[in-house]
Amino acid sequence: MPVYVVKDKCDGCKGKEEPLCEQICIGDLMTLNSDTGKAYCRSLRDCWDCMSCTKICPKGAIEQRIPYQLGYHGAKLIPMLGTDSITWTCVDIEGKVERFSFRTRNKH
Amino acid sequence: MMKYALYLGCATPVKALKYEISARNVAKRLGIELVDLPEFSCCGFPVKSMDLFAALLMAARNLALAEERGLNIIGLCTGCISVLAEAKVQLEDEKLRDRVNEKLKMLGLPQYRQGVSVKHFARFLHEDYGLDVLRREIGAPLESLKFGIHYGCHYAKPSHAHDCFDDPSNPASLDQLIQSAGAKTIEYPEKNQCCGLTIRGTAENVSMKLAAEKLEALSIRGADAMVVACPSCCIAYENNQQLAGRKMGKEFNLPVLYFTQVIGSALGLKEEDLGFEFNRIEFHPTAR
Amino acid sequence: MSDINIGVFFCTCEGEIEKAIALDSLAQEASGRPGVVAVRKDSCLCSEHGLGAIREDVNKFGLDRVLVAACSPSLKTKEFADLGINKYLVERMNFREQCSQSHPDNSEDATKKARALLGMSLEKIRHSKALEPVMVPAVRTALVVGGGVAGINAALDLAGAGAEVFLIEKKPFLGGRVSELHRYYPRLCPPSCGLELMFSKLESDPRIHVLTSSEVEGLSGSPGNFSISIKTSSSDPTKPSEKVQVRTIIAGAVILATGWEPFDPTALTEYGYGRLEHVITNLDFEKSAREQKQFLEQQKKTAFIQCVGSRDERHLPYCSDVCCMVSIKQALLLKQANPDNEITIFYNDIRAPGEYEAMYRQARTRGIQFIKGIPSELRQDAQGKISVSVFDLVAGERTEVAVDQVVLATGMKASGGTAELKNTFGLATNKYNFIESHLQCHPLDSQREGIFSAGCCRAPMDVSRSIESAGAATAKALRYLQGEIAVTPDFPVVDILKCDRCKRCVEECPFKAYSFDDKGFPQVDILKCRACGICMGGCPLGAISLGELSIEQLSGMLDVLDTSYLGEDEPVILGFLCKNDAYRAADDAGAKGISCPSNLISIMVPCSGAVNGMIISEAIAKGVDGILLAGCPDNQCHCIQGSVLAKTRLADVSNKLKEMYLEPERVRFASISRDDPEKFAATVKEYVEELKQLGKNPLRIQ
Amino acid sequence: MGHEFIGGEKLKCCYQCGKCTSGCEVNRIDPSFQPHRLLHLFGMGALDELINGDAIWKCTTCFTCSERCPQGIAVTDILWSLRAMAYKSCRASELLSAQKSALFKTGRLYPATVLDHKKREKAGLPPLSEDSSLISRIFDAAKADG
Repeated sequence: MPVYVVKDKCDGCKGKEEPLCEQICIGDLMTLNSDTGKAYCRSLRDCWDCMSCTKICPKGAIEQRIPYQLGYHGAKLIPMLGTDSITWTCVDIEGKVERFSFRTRNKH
Repeated sequence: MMKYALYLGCATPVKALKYEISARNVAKRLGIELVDLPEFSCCGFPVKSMDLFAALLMAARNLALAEERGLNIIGLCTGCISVLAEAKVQLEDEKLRDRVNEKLKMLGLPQYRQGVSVKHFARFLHEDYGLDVLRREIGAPLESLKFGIHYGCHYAKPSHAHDCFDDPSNPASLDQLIQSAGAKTIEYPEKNQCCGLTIRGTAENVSMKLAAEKLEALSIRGADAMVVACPSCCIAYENNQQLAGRKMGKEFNLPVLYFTQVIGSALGLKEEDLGFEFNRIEFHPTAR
Repeated sequence: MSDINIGVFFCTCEGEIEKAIALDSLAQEASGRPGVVAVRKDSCLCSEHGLGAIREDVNKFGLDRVLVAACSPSLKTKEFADLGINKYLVERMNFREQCSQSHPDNSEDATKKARALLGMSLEKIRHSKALEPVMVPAVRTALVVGGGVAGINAALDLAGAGAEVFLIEKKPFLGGRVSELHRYYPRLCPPSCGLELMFSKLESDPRIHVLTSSEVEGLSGSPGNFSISIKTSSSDPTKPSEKVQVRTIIAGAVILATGWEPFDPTALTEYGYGRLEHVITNLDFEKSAREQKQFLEQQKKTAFIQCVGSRDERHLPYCSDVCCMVSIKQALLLKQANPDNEITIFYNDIRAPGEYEAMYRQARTRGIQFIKGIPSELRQDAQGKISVSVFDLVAGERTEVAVDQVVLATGMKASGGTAELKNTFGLATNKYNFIESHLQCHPLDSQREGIFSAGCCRAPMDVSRSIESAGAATAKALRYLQGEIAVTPDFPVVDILKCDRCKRCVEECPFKAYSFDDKGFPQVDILKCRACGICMGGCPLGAISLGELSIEQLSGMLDVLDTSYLGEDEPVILGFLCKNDAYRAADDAGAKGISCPSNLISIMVPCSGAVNGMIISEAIAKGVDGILLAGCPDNQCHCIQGSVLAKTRLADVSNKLKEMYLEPERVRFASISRDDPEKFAATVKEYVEELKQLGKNPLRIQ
Repeated sequence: MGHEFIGGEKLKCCYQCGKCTSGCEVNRIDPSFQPHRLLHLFGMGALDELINGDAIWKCTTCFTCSERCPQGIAVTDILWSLRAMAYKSCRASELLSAQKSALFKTGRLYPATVLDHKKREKAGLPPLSEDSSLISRIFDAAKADG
């Protein structure tokens, strides 16, 4: 269950070419629709759910649908990126919320 | 063949038979099919003084009915056309349109989807039919005649409702239409003045004076007749002519014609097909 | 880290600070912190004595960093910049306005907040870098576009100040609209006199190069070294288009003086311009007066109609500034030429500021009739007389005047030349198509550094004000014409190792200071930059830092912030306050003794748009209960769109919080005017209460 | 008051230049009718004075003022709003009352008499339809919520 771009939030990184999600995607799946100026995943079944794009998106416009092996419908995994930390919010199918903050390696 | 919905309104079919007859025959002669929609009601003009929204609803109803038949509207009364055209502009607002459509649904009527145009017959002849084409059809140009044109306030105003097709302060399209029938038209400063009919019941003196001033201006300038494009204006100048004259201590004898009668004559139509017998002040274009 | 020697200096401000903050205990704590080698308390640090003591310690202990705990950093900037150490290595802590003065009733809390500030500042200063002004070479040549009265004066002033000047004019001759005038006010002298004087000065000055029949084709480069290509057509009318010469000029600064165009009143058909005889515009009047002597002398009745097209939302929604005085001038000229001339001016409001009032008064005493009321229509009789019928608002009745001619007082609109240059130079215009940056604070600047506007391309104005604005624009431009430009080193620096070339900075920069280098990385033109930090706020990777305030510093401050500094149950708010408005309002709150909860710790930012979303997220992740971003009201932002962008970024974080099942209210934007400390204090109070209702940030526990 | 203010949004922008009154044909003949004054009174909230007075019934709705107002104020529409308010507080002019009864009876402003029908038939014109309940249905729909 791959990524989903919320069109209202995505602003195509304003650069009109190669948005951040496109640059970071290890599978070269994310790209920009030049007509709408919004990003999309060009091959959903090839997505590995690595969530790199979800993490990097400055507009919070990319959501991850968690694959069923990890959590059924309703489960969510939401990252929030700081300059040297990341905070994960995990919601399980019963709605239980847990949050974890980590230091990341990209400290200045 | 061009096909349009004919919007008669309230006044024309009762008070202005000569207008209706001449307009129908001119249209027929020029190959324009005018379709009657019996469901058409009052445009909403008088209702504006009671409830603006109800008035808008009435206008929208008429627009929607024509739109359902896939016909654009041609009208004879400048007041009606102005009200319908203004409603069209107001209904460009999506919220208002939704609200109006909801009411139309309640009334069991078709929805209005902004797919209909509204034009006065004179504007149609000027803009769509075309003066050049019209000129080619003229068989009996009225070269010896000189007319004073009265446009009527709602003919080109409010200008935004009429797509600014003519200058609201100095309109010219009717002059050009009459000129293409071979006749001359008179330029006069009072050209834009209102006939005053709408306030005859509330400010009679003003109303009469407005009418009298224009009749006088044209009489002085030697007009053979006044040409109008709206049944209300015609009532003000023709039916009330003697009354207006008496009130102001003047005597007028100025024939009042509809532009369709003039065009019809120039096209070579017979006087009886143009309702000349209904003219209160006798006038025979071909006799002069 | 201990390779840095830090000195911490506390000022009691003659007891003002110490009455609320336990400085001695803070001093003791400070001396135990890593790297701190000198701690000193003084009753007045900004005095010669206090400053001397700091300088002495800098030498004695070999200090690399100086931390000053005293009044607001927006005060005494000059004093604390000169401590024998690079001024960027000196950090100020706002102990007075935003601690002791704003929390006077609860000295315990004031001390607690001061302690938190001390920790953050110690961390911030570790990451400070010594910076020196950057010197950029600049040519001593200026370009003036437009050979009207504003352009000519700008050229003369620039040359007078020692610059080489290229003055280019589209038409084959100089003089602009003023050369079309008969007389100008208030002295009623012929413009030819003034213009000829200017022309001879232009000719005699070897530093001025006049290029007529010339147009700007393109502009590249930066202030100090703009490269401008100019196309000159043959000025010989017998050989048109035979020679088209294109040349490139290197100029340090550009002054635009592209002038105005008269409003065409044919759009107001009711006045019959072009249709009725003897209905003329005020510019037609000038032409006739210039060309025919009898035009003024011949006895006739004249009516002036004011505000034709101006103050009219369908045409020119603004007041055209000059038309009232132009009509009064023309009326006076008619009276002067023939005292029997009868004149009526129909007006809305007569606008005659300053000295011009005397002319208005003179017009009234000379018997010129002023009728308040605007005619709706003009009618002409067979004899050519024009009847003007108007409702006289003062008399409360209708007046009818039959006149021989009507002068329509038409206004000024932005010229076509301005519109062309707007595209060529990438300039911004206001909603009326005049060139503008920030009308009130930077009226002469365009939105591009090094390009200034003078005269009517900026707004409608009369001759004297055009000349005035030319002088002002010259003074502005001179900064770029000194052979060298000193650039304050607070401009942003892009960390290429982090940058992903997403181009957001290029798009969002309000001053178009960014371009790409050959590898596609953004590079800032430090001469075009105004150091607002909007790029730093927008960079999704946190790769951009300002000289004065880096992402590293902000992140470091968050790392050491003790979110329980007021105890477990008190919420903590981190405030990012715009240095122009909100930060100063916060200072004022303290200075005026308006008490403000100590729950807010403020960080001064150059613009609310400089705050990065990642920093906000990080603050929330580290347990801060609420974020307050305070900037100017939208239309007052000096950085044009800073507060607007700040709001969108905040909305993104707020959306994210919602997704995370956190309260979106934990981030908030407030528009705080410079002069509204009450609102600032009230906003903080209200926010503290709201956060108490929300409860602790769940991330704070971890 | 909602939709009664169609076109009147800009009322407050009026800066009393008097162009509406200067160009008003009615004012020329009857000086007591002054559109700029009506706008001023409306802006000041003097609704009672306006609704109870005769002035609002003297406008011919010729649109000249609306057409030329420098602030783009739809003066005619404002007049209509005022009339509608007067109508709702039972202060309608006699003319309007007469028009109303004709409309509600036949759906037409000028009801056709037997003679009119005959004349039309003689002239070969199509018959006229009448709908006695149409206008009241429309008014009910306009009033209905939703």
